[in-house]
Amino acid sequence: MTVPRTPPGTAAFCLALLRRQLTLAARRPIEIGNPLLFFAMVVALFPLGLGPAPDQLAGFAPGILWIIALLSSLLTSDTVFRSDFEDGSLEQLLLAPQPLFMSVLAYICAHWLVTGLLLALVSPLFALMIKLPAAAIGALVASLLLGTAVLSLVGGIGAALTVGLKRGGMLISLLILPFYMPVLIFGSAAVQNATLGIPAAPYLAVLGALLCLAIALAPLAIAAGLRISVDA
Amino acid sequence: MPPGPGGEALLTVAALCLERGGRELFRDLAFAVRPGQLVQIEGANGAGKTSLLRILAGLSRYGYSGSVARHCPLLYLGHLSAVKALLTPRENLAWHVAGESSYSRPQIDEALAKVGLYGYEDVPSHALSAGQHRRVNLARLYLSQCPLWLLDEPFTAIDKSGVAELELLLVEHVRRGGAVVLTSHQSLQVAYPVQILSLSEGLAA
Amino acid sequence: MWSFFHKLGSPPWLYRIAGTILRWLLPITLVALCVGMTWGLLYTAPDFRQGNSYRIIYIHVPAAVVALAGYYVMALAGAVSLIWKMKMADVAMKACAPIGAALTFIALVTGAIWGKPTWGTWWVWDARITSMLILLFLYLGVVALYEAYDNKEAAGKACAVLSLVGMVNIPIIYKSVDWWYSLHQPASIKFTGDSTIDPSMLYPLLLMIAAFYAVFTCCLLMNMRAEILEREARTNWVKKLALEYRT
Amino acid sequence: MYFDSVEAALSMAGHGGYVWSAYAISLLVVALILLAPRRRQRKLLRRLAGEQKRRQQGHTAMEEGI
Repeated sequence: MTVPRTPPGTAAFCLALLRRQLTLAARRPIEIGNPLLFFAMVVALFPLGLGPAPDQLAGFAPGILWIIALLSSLLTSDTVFRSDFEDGSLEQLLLAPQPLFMSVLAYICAHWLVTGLLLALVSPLFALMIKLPAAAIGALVASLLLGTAVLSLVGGIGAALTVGLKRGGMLISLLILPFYMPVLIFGSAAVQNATLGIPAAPYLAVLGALLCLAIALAPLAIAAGLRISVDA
Repeated sequence: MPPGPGGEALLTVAALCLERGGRELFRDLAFAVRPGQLVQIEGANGAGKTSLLRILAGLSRYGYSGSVARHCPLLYLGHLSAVKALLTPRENLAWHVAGESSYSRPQIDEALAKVGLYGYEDVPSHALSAGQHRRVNLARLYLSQCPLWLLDEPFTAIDKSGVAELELLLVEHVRRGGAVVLTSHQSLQVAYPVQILSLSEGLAA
Repeated sequence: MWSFFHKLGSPPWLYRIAGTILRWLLPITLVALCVGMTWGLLYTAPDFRQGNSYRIIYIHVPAAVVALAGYYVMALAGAVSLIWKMKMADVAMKACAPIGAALTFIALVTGAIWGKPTWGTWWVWDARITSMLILLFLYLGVVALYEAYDNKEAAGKACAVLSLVGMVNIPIIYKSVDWWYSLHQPASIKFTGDSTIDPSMLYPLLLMIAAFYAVFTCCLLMNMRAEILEREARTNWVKKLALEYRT
Repeated sequence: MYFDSVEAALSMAGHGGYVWSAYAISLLVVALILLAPRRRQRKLLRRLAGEQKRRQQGHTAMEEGI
């Protein structure tokens, strides 16, 4: 008889999950590149639609950058659980002895690392392209770092609720876009303020508060949504 | 003589009724699974075998009435193999989402060798066949320490020798004091008493 | 007490009691609605600033108030259905969404019509109107999610989760939209001071709010009755009911 | 009544169109949401009654040995 093995602790399990998700993402680099490419292309659309006048672009830049970041996060959130649902991994995850709350956080964290974090890091490049004043770039990166994490968490709720549906793609946008609005308001306000030379810190603080709330509550909804989707 | 079933129940089911689409699949199902029991669920297509197994595993949480009590960790293998095509068999087992245990590399390699995947440890799974995917999944049985196994059609897409090995493994598991509940269309060729749970008649001895 | 809850979970009992309540509530609702509307339309003095167009307040405000309250009713029913697995709470939750969406729609349309003579434009990105628009999206999201599921029991649970998420989010959305509006508010548009409302205008407003609550309740009960029948279509009591209906 | 005549009530000093159309649309929507469940219920009951009628006919047909 072999020595009985105990299940790994929650932290170890979540780290393994995180590593698994990141490895999966790294093996399909095009999926990581897609949101960034989307970001670049939509940024190019705005001068075409609004005209190339730098002043005009600069005025809209905070809102434009934030809306594109929001859309690229939205477009990728559908995939967070889908492949795991289709190959049966999700069932196994639900049966794991570790709390689902934490494992779901690991999934969302992996999603944020390959979308939100990268978006925030490359955003200064696009910001310069549409003439965002250089003074606001710090605020842009900081607000995107905080805000996209909230977007990933909220997007996870939509993903969990629609993962069992064959045509979930459009539905997920209808479900979660209303919940994205506060993040958009505070995120773009932070950047807007920075362009005017007003401190952006208060809005970043609000985004941080939203993030805390989302970390505390969103995994509950995601876990419930996954249980329903696997059962349906 | 194999050790007879006995000891504390690993799983108890009471007054279980299931209705799907206005049709009653089973009603007032009551049984207990004890260490040393090898239970095969039988029934025609659509009799509710998979539904019952999912209820036992805890994946189905509503739509039925009655109670299911699980007293030990369990391992559930469903229709889907839960094998990620982008990961190698070794990675699939090392980072398995079921979170049963953290296995060492030799343990994983040994289990993979036992299911006939020696030499395939580092091949990306998308290069493997459907049967090999099933085998990666079955390797979990060699690693598992869970006393209770719930297996949904474990013999699907497995070749003849694989079936024989799997049957041996199941018997070994129940002899060690584990229990197995499985659904299958073929009858088991094992030197061990198999209890048949027929979904039209209730539990037969 | 417990037996009452037990009865609430019983479809035939709920169906019957809802019918009894409706027999009384429906006429009262219609009378209150007619009286309130006539009162507001014909028997109150016009506002000294907005003239007669302010009479729209007697439907705009009640619709908005009840639409918002309806979301909370829906979310609470969803919570009950998730926590206690009560099927009838599921039914109630599902029945709320279309009514809430319709009331939100009324509030938005009357708001737009009111805006034309008051602000000179049909649509203003005002904090409250924007919030109502988002509320409409939230309701439609619930309806869309319910329709997308084939398994109606799972659909109920999924919508319950979604409406609970919405309940947590509504205050955040409202506050953020409010704040966003104060940030961008052009100085020219400001239509509500801290003026107190005259009692002669307040009483019909209160009556209309009560009437809209009653409309909501009636619709809720009727929707629930229809939904119960649909879900219980194979049971004997519904078959008996169908027989009685034929004769 | 506040207004002197029906015409005055209809025109409401120029705002009549807005006020009356707002009330009309609201009444229409309220009527719709009040009638929709009733229609749904009637339709369902009629369908169920029809099903039973068919089944009864089937039974009598069998009893008569046709």
